[in-house]
Amino acid sequence: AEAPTVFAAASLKNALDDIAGSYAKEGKPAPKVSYAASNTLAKQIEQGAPADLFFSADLDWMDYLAKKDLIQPDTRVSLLANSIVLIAPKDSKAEVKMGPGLDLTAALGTGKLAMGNVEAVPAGKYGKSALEKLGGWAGVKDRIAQAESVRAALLLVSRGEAPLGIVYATDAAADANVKIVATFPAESHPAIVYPVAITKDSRNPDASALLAYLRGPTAKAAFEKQGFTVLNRSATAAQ
Amino acid sequence: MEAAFEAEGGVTALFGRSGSGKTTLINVVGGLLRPERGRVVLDGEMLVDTEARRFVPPHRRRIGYVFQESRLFPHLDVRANLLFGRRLARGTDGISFDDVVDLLGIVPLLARHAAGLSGGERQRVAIGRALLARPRLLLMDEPLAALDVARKAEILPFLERLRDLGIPILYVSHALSEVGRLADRIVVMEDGHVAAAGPVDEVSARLDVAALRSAREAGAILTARVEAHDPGFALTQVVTEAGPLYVPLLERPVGASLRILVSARDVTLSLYPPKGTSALNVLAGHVAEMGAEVAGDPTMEVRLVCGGASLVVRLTRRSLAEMDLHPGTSVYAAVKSVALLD
Amino acid sequence: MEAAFEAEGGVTALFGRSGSGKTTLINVVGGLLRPERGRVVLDGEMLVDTEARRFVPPHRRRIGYVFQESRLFPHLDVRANLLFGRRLARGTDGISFDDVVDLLGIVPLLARHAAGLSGGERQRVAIGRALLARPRLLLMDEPLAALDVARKAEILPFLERLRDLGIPILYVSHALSEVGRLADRIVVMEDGHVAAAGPVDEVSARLDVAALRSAREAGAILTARVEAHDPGFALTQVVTEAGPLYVPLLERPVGASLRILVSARDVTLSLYPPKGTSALNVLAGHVAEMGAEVAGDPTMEVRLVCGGASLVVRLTRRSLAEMDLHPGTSVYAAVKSVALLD
Amino acid sequence: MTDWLTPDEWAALRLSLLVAATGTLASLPPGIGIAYLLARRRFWGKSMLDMVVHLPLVLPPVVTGYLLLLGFGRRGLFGAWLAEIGIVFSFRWTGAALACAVMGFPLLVRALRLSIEAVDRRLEQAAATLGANPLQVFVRVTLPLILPGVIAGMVLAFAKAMGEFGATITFVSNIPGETQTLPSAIYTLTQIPGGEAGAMRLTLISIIVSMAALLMSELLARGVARRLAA
Amino acid sequence: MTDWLTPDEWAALRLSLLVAATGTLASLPPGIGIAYLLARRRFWGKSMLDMVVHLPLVLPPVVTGYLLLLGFGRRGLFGAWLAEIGIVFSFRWTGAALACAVMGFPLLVRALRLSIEAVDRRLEQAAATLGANPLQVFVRVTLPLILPGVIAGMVLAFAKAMGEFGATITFVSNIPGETQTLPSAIYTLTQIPGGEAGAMRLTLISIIVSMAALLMSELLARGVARRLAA
Ligand SMILES: Nc1ncnc2c1ncn2[C@@H]1O[C@H](COP(=O)(O)OP(=O)(O)OP(=O)(O)O)[C@@H](O)[C@H]1O
Ligand SMILES: Nc1ncnc2c1ncn2[C@@H]1O[C@H](COP(=O)(O)OP(=O)(O)OP(=O)(O)O)[C@@H](O)[C@H]1O
Ligand code: MOO
Ligand SMILES: [Mg+2]
Ligand SMILES: [Mg+2]
Repeated sequence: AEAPTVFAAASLKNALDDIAGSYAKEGKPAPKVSYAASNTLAKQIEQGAPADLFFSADLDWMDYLAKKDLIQPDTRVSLLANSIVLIAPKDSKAEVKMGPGLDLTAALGTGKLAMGNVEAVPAGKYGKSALEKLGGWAGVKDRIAQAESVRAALLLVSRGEAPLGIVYATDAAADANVKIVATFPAESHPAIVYPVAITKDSRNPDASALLAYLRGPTAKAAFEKQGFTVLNRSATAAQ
Repeated sequence: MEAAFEAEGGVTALFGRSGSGKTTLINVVGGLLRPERGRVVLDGEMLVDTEARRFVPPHRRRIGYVFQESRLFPHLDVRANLLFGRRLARGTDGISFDDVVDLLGIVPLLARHAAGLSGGERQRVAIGRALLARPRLLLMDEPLAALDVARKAEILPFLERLRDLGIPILYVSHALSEVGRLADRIVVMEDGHVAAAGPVDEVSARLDVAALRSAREAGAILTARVEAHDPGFALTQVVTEAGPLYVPLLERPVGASLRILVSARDVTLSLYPPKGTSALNVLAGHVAEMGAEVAGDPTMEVRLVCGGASLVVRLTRRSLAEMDLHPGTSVYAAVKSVALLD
Repeated sequence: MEAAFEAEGGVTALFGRSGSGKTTLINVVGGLLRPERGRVVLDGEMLVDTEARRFVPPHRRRIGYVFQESRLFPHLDVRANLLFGRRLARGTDGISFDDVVDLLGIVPLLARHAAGLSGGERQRVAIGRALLARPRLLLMDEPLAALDVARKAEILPFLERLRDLGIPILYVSHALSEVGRLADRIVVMEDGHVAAAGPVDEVSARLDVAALRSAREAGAILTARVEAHDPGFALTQVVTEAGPLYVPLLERPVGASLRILVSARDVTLSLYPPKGTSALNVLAGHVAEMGAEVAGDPTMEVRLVCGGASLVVRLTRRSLAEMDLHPGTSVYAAVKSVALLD
Repeated sequence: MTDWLTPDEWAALRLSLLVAATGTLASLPPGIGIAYLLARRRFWGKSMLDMVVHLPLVLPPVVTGYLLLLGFGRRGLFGAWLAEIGIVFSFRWTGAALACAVMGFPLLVRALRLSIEAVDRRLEQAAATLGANPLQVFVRVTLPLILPGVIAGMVLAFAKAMGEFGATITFVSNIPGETQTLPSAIYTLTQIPGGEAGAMRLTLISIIVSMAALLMSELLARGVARRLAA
Repeated sequence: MTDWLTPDEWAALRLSLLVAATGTLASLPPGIGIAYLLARRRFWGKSMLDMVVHLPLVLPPVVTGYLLLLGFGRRGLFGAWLAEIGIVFSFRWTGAALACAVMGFPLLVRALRLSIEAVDRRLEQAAATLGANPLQVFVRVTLPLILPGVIAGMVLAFAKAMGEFGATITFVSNIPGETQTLPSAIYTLTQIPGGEAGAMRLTLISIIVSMAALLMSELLARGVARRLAA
């Protein structure tokens, strides 16, 4: 059978490449994975892209397709969760008391707070709502360097351009030049969820087998190795 | 700019001072300029007629053009430049490639690139290129100006042969001597209009055309017939309406007709038949017309009638006074034969 | 290419057939080409010395250059072209702008763009541009080839004035007559080397220089001194070593010295003193040297000695035979005065 | 060799070369045509044409890619129509080539136009008097004279194609072996933790390829220049 | 006017114009210098220089932005040193201008180089014989003759600057009023569900600005051409 095609958020590349490798080792047709920004992939699927699975980095773009009836709702799963953390260059002396009344202004000094774009990049959106919830938003909202991706935000901190940044725990763990100053409490922001679903137009019979494998134990180990929390929760609709 | 003239085959010389409109005129003929008003007819074919809104584009005119500034193709070598138009022209008639390159002395240049050529070399290649395209009419804008006299003397007979092959030529030049023996008709331009036009012997003997006079090259052009050859002295005797003349040996059969220029300045007048002189050619005649006296100019032109033809002579006003010349005076005109074919 | 010659002020004419290396040579002098070996010295200043690895760049040489292809700046109008070098040259001496444009007849062109000019107009602007840069030496590569005879005749006296102002000129031309009265020295090039070089009267009377002979422009150049003026007939009488001569009226004081060209073809020989002729100037002398006979050429050259100077005469071999000329034969040379300053 | 590139990366390299070469070559004929029009003719809508040609430069590449998706996607305006006659761009390498061609087009056209404007038209006139019709004049005189511009334009377009990913990834996605070009692969690697090393490796390869193309073009151009000037 | 643009969008437009104009103008002098070297001189490392100039074209913009960050960031190789003499790029509009200048540089240099190569060197020789030293020759002859190339190169660089965001956003991020240029704003909008309308509006504005620049350049070029040919 023809290998299924997966449209996946770029941040999943490490884990999915591993999983695809072991999937192929079991004699199954190795899936082709197209990595790009979730919004790009969603719009391509809307235009008839030959994707069998869509693996989004946030709920919004999955909902976008669901509303247009372009995924099979019964196959949708919220597979992974992640958390966001406050980071600083590894030689930084910055200390921050995480919790309500959070104030980053002192730690920032004259510097900027690096984040993904607070309207477009998922990590940026989560970071903004956490700051709002904890009361630190007003103090920093004019001092944010919004990057085009969470990776770019990480880079800004890693290069010492910005004294503080907000990124995923998974990214922070992989960069030796930054240290985690604090982790945002899970209840301070909407659940950071990576949903996956089979597309409406998928004609590939192997798609559901691949989806099942993604929910299986081998995949779980691979996701966890990259720092994700595996939820594996079926969800029918978005809120 | 206004110009009206007719040229029926043969060579038409276009004279005029710098900036008088010669290049502009032949650009119109070649189709590189659209006239505001006017008509251009070639071989009975209407090429341009502004009233009928007709304009035949240059590439359909088959009019060869040797430009004042050569315009060789810099991306091609000399051979490819020469063959550019050859390939486009259908048919196999016309002059052969070998003849052309031999005559123009460009055989050693064939593999060279256009950019490395000397001024004279460029111009010779441009002449060859235009000829090889088998034109119905050839426009030549001062083609020989950059050449030395010897090279000119070699190329002129070749152009003569072209004329005899039936290719009409419109020839821009500053030197009457250059086209003297070539041209059938002369068109003299002044300030963008035609000052004089007509058969070469008529126009060249006119004393009133300022452009000719100022050219200091005035002269008369005579039609001649080959009478006899004298290979020992390398001379040919020809007969003109003005009388018999010796010219350098010609490769023409007895009976052939040709044209020769007798420059006004090459004629010496005397009242008595000269004796023991190196002037081979002496013609008897009488003064027919006296030119205008120009303040500050020591010379004047005089038109003689010798037999049935006119000669123009330029001489000093002082000589004129000393010899007491008037219309009707009988004179002997000594012409150095070497001047005939210059 | 090999060339060795010296030129000490005044005008040096560079002769030679197309492709003989004239442009190449003056490019070396102007600094546009680096010679493989050689030296160039101007006013005692070493401009190029390949052994000492010296090479003064062109902009520091102050050598004006009138190119064979004019090279006007297309982005400037005529006035700006003319003033290009003017602004760069320090000092206020030299010819005035107004004088130059007046003389060259380019006043009506000043506001025009270079691209719209006729061939002769371009060349005149190029001459003006080079002059106005106040050069120490002027290189001119066939500057007058594109001009009509009348315009040439106007510009030549101007160049003469430049020479008299002390600007040396290296002048490439195909026409001996053009530089006859201008040049002090002649360098004849053949196939990339110097065939003859020396004072103009010496070289021009040599019968062995093929390039001169083939130029059909051979002649002798005489040094003359103004003796008297005759404004009535617009003539000036000068005295040469060969005898007295009439030339067109000169604007030179009595006693001034000048040079005149007596073209070989403008001299008529006779064994007896001519009478009642239009030839004003008759010089007595004897045959000194006979040139070589060339198969197929009806003419031959003969060198006369008239007084203390040489004259070259070209006449037909037939006349030679008829007159029975030999070295030592006494003859009379009739020279049409109009030929002197052509 | 194979050691330092994964099969997917090899595929990306091969694909990038194919896409860049195809895009560059395919855009040459229309590029020459449009450059000629812009350089030589006056017509109604000329400014408009000029603008459209420049658009891919002005727009963020993502927007260009999005517009291509709307126009040439399976359900797009032209895409649907072209699909009927068998030309499919969407999510094929041909689409990547189209994206590259479009992105490189303004660079190509400008170089060509600049060269055409510099051609001495008196040489074209001379060719016409020798009997060459306008097409022959163009092929035998104009084209050889603008070869330096053709080479320059193609180098720019090729280099751009080797670096282009914004429009490509948006238009045809990033499917390994199908539409994943070298720059898309590099981009993906910059988006994941620990991807930098891989990104740098691929970047080096991309530089080497472009360097080779550039050197080749310089040699070609030198040959042409020698022919034109010596 | 103000109705259809938010204050942030106004700021983005103003900033884009500032950044594009500054980047283009600032890159002109070094662009002319390097184009001259590439067109006229032979020297060791010429191919290398040529390659470096083309690099921003070959590299994905994000990589270029990354390299700029490494070089000109606060702790970058040159950045740290420049900061000492008061020149700071990071998170400033000057950094955006630098990114645009770098991205447009290959386009500018190519256009200039092509024009310089087309200059008739015999005219430069003529100027030298008239006493002009090499600098005067360049300023009074070469430069006026390559004006069409200067204009073409600046148009390309300006247009590119109006569309560039990959390198800009990576290098100096996306700070409204400081480094958020029009294309950054557009990009952000394309990332938001339902952002298309806003993106299209900003895109239109960007097109209008570039169109105006293009028209102006064509008028200028026509004037220059008339001066050169008439
Ligand atoms: N495009 C133009 N714009 C304005 N005037 C022009 C243009 N082209 C030619 N002229 C003028 O028209 C006149 C005639 O030019 P043309 O080139 O026909 O002269 P010509 O007789 O060939 O002169 P020459 O013997 O010097 O080559 C000149 O004064 C020239 O300056
Ligand atoms: N770059 C070059 N490469 C090869 N040959 C050259 C180059 N430049 C000049 N020549 C040759 O050197 C010879 C001398 O050229 P030059 O231009 O000096 O001649 P010239 O005496 O000025 O001739 P003309 O009177 O025709 O202008 C010519 O045969 C020419 O073809
Ligand atoms: O136009 Mo880009 O920012 O080089 O892909
Ligand atoms: Mg003319
Ligand atoms: Mg020459």
